[in-house]
Amino acid sequence: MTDLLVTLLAAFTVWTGWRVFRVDSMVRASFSLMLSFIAVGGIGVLLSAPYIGVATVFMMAVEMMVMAIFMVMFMMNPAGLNPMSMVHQHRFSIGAGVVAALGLGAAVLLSSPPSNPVLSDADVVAELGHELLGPSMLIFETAGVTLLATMVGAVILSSRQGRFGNADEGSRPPGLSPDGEPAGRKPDNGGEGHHHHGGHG
Amino acid sequence: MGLSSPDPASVFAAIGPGWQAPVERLLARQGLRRALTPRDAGILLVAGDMPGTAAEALSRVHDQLPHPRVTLRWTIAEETADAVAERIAATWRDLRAGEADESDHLPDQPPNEWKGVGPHGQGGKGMMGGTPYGRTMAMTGEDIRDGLQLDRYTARIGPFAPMLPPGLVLEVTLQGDVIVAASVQSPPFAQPADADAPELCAARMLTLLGLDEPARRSIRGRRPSGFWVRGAVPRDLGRIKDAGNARDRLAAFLAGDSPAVAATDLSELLPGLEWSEAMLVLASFPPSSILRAAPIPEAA
Amino acid sequence: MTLTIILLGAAALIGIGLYGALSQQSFVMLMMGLELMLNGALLAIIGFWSLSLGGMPEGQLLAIIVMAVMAIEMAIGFALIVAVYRKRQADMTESIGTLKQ
Amino acid sequence: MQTLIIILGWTGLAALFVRATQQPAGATAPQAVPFLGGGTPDAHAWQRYHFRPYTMTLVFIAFEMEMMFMYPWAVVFVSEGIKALAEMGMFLAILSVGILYGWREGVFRWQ
Amino acid sequence: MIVLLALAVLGTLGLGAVLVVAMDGRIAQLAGQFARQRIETEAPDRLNRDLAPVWYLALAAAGLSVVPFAPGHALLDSPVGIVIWGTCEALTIVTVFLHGWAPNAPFPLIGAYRYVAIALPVMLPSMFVLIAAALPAESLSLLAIVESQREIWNVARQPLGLPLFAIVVLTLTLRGPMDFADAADIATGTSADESGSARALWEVARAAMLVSASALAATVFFGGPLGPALPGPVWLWIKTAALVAAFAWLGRRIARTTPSRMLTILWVVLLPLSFLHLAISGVIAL
Repeated sequence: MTDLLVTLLAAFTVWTGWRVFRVDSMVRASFSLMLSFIAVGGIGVLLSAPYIGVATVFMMAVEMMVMAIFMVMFMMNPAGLNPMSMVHQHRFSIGAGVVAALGLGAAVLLSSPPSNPVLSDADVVAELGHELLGPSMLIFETAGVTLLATMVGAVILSSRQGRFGNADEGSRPPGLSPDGEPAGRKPDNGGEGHHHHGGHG
Repeated sequence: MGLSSPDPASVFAAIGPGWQAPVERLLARQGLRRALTPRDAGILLVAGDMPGTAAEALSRVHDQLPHPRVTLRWTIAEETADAVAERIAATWRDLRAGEADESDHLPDQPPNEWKGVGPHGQGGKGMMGGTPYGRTMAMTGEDIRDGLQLDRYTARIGPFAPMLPPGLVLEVTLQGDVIVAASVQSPPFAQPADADAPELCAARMLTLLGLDEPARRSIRGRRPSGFWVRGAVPRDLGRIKDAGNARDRLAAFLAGDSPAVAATDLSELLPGLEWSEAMLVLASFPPSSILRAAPIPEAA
Repeated sequence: MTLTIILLGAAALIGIGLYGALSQQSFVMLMMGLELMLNGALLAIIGFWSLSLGGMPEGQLLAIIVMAVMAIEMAIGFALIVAVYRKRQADMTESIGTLKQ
Repeated sequence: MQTLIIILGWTGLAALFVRATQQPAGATAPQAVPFLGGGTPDAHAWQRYHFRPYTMTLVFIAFEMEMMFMYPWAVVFVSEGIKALAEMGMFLAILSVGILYGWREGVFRWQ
Repeated sequence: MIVLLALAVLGTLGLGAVLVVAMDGRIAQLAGQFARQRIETEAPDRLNRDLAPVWYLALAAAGLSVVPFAPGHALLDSPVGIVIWGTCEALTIVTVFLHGWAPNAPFPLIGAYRYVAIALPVMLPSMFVLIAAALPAESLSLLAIVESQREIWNVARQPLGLPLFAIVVLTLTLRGPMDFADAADIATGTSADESGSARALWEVARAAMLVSASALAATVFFGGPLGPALPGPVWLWIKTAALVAAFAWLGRRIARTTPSRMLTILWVVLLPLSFLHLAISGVIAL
């Protein structure tokens, strides 16, 4: 029974993963990828990894939501109203993909990993918690620093207003009244940037 | 409240010149519900004599109501609100019994010819070309707030948009939900001073703030209740010389004053604002000052 | 048996992801390919952890790390796309080469 | 396994309920025009949508990873005691620096 | 037992949704809408349009399934109950987005994106509140969270939790101050171009989600099925109904600010508050 469900979910995750590159609509592509992750999470739940399985779905739902936003933002024809194909080196890519899949598949079939299933009564969440606070404490705190670096990097790269004012002068929006202050984002930001919530002069 | 509450008649109002105040007061009554979109309505209430320029828009809104649907006209000033409410209730009963319906006013034609073109019959060419499914695709352009040149979506909104003053047709260009360009295609319909009544002005802002019940109370002349009402309006929104900002004006409306606001050009006022902010700013002006603000088109 | 099925699924996901990452001209679609490969890795880790490693806590930690890598890859990748688009008005992989000047 | 079957079951039931209550959708061309208060659009609404708080979403997905560590931490919090409090406090303090930086750069509002 | 619990979830969801709609005074209105024409917009995404309400209802049911109806008895007796609930929250955002994306119309699209901008950061206070509730229970299971409240309810032990979670509930159910998806300035937003049975169905799904979220709040803050004399499910129903009424009342009374300002408030005020909440709860739990 478990085997059957695992097989179905594995087939589903591969199929939805394939759909990602076959559908025209970017929203459908993103959420197809999300379904692929959900199926992986489902396999995790089946294989007595409740926390990792459910958390995969949780994290990936959020990340694919963000993915969809950016896909729609930057792709031409985001809804796939016209059918489209934006690929290069197509044959080579197909070949590489097939070779990788077949090679890994052959390795899987030829090797015989030891069978040592997780005990069904183990409290895996608590074990993970003790691991995080004990032996792997350094990994945990390093992850914090890495995430901090990611946040700062993402802000620097994507935000246009830098530390010393906007990167773009000269496109100031018109004033709210003929001689009023400019509407929209103000160039004088910095520490009190949050005070202009809507950003209106 | 409760299981026994009856089905209020769902009315989408197309308000003509001079009828804003009577219609707003009418639809705040018990047993009537003002739909914010024709998709939610069964009755189209056409109040007043519509100028010829609005006829096509009226037909369009009419056709957007789902079946079954009925148009009611309220054009005679002598007909009291009570009488109209009766008429609406009777029509609503017929509608629910399935005894009334109207067919489309506009011909059943797509906005552009497109059928059968393209490899999938979608009607478009290449990546962005042609008119897939009867419309073109938006193209990129300058942005006035953060410089990412993403798509500009242009549409004419009004004259019967519930969040705009009746009669106002705005051609807006949006990038995301920020207005990057706006021009007045036709000014709002002239309304008598009654439409500037503070309780009506307050109700319009309260509706935008998501306070439907307090808005109805306000129209009925009672004190609207709600938490964080003034505070919800951003402090620096819609500041006008000598007339404070939108929050001050809401406070004045709630206190029963109707502040005089100098005329402001909408095509300069709106760009750069996010859509909900723009609507709050517009609602914070009494209708008469928006009419003065909109340029009068050259005599036809 | 179960482990074999899971690992075959993971291999297929990695293959599809590699195809996507190599073939897509658009940056965002390329990132989809990367995510799909990481998805395959995640699936393999879950399978190994549960069926072959006897539930070592380090296995779960590794799965979390893979997810963190995905999040970081997405955040930095999209930030980069925004930066490139701001300069070039394009999100093609080719345009990043011209950004270096 | 039970978890999975129950959730799939709810999804199936919801689909049946929706199928049973929904009428077939359809419209004539003038009915199908998106509602714009009587106005008309130039183009399809689907577009390269300029989502304004895009930087916020990037900060969000990085920050949200901390949840992955916090759930197992919560389970062992009482048994590990003050050490758990200190370690998570440090972790959150590190991440808060990122939030403060983003706030200072004004990413938590419409760009 | 499982069948009984499944029926309890189904019954609670169904009757609860009817109760929510009745409290809004809209039973007859929605019943009438189910018979009206369902308009299809130009070139919609039909698949996602039809799936969005299915997901919404299924998420409400899945969320309610982790709630224990009697001490020790929940349909989804998972060791990670609150993570499952968090997943339901995350997928709800996707669902509402798809609902606004599918019609290919401007106002629904604006509503959908606005909702995503607000609902993503709302997940943070939600997770902090639920994790804080898990601290004294030493488990992510809602059964354990109920057991940990035998002495004192979390609403007293973690006073900031309920107000923070109220914001989450209002966001998930698109109500009042957090209803950025269906606001008046975009002509009811994601629903603006939906009519007839589709419109009514979305309302029903919202009502079901309110029941589910209120039941979870009752479990996490008010001890769920714990109470004297009456059997467990009855206590849960009483507490859920009271919370449904409270959330609906709050939703009608609090004004909604602009999305940009709400975004700032979420990150700058509510996120530090949830840090504070977690710290207080942690110190108390030690």
